[in-house]
Amino acid sequence: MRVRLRFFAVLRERLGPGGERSVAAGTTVGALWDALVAERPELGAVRVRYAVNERYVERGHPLADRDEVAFFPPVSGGG
Amino acid sequence: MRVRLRFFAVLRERLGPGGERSVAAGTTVGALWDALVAERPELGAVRVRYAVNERYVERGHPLADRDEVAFFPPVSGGG
Amino acid sequence: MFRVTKAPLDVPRLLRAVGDPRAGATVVFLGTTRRENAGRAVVRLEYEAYASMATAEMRRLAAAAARRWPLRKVAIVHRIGPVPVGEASVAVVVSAGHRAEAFAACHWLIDRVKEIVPIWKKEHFRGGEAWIGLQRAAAARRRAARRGRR
Amino acid sequence: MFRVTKAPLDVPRLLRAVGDPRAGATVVFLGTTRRENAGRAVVRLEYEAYASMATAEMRRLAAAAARRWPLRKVAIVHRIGPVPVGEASVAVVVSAGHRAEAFAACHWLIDRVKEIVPIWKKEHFRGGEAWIGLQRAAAARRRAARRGRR
Repeated sequence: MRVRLRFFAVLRERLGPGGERSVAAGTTVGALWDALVAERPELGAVRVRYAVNERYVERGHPLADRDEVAFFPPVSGGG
Repeated sequence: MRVRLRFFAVLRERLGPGGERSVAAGTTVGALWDALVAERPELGAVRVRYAVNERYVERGHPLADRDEVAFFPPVSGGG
Repeated sequence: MFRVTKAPLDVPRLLRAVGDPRAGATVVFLGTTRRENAGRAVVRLEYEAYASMATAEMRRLAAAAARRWPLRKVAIVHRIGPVPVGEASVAVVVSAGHRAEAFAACHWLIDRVKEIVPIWKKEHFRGGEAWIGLQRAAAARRRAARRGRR
Repeated sequence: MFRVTKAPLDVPRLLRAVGDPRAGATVVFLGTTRRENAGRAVVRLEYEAYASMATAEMRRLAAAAARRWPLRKVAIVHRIGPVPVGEASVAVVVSAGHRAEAFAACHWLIDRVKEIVPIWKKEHFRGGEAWIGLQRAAAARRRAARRGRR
């Protein structure tokens, strides 16, 4: 199945804005992040938060086909 | 000695904006109010607050020549 | 900025008045009379002030708030004369380094403004008019009397 | 009104957005970056948002606040892109029947906005630039490590 990746802030600077990616059925958002870190070990230092279809999820959240999966660091808006 | 009287809100409606008045030396603001109530007994129903020279004072505050003495009901500004 | 004014409240101007490069937080309170107050349909309001003492009390309150919290700037403005229902009659604006102080001071200030600043509201409603302070005092006396009877 | 925008925050427009004849109190919070932050002279700021999720989170927070307090209306707007030092980057505006609710909800909302809404600040200061969330997380880890060593 295919998901859409989105990266923000320091992750966008390092990985670009995102794109499409194939993942095995049943992959969790945490396993997908671990796969990304395996490709780019320097990402391991970033504390990451996960959102699927514009809602926060935990690492164990299973992905579905066509999900929009966002990875980003702790937020810092608000003035 | 002479003091300047000022009335506000319902007291202004009943007594007018104020004016000059002669009082005996040593008169307190409470005694002055009692004298006003003696002249206009219907004022006795109004809960009154006292200010002298733009500061709140208690009944026992002694008046001085040229003081500006204000009488008014509980405030109700603020929206 | 501490004043009573017949003009509608100008919030952008108030914000400029409390602007400060060391302020990270600005909190604004606006008080507006509701169309329905205590079951009466309010048609019009009129505020009267002891203007010179009102601005003096506003300054004293702002100084007291600045002793209690680390603030940058404070502005308090109250409308007088007729105020249409739905338009704000009072604004309290506080800037501070951080938001907790700005919120606490703004809330404290509007509570004190309502207790202390010599301004009176007359409500014109369908079927009559009433000075609000008197009423509140009378209601408080009635409540106290009821408590006394129990 | 819930949005991220490149335009300066328009407070009069936000006030119109929360206008309601049953509102007696309106509280506005404005957050501004100070010129000095953690000892650095801040020159410029830049905010980035996950815009669609940010507005969705703003709506969810407003709905949560409206369950918790009796509110009339809520507006939340955050600037993105470059923001000059001294201009507000975020506004939270709450109208309610009474002031205690308006203050409590506005304070709660800005706390939650800072924790939850996916927006990131990059500070450009003399001598460098830094994403602020990362730093806060790193500082928190360092503090935790120091506590661990004691």
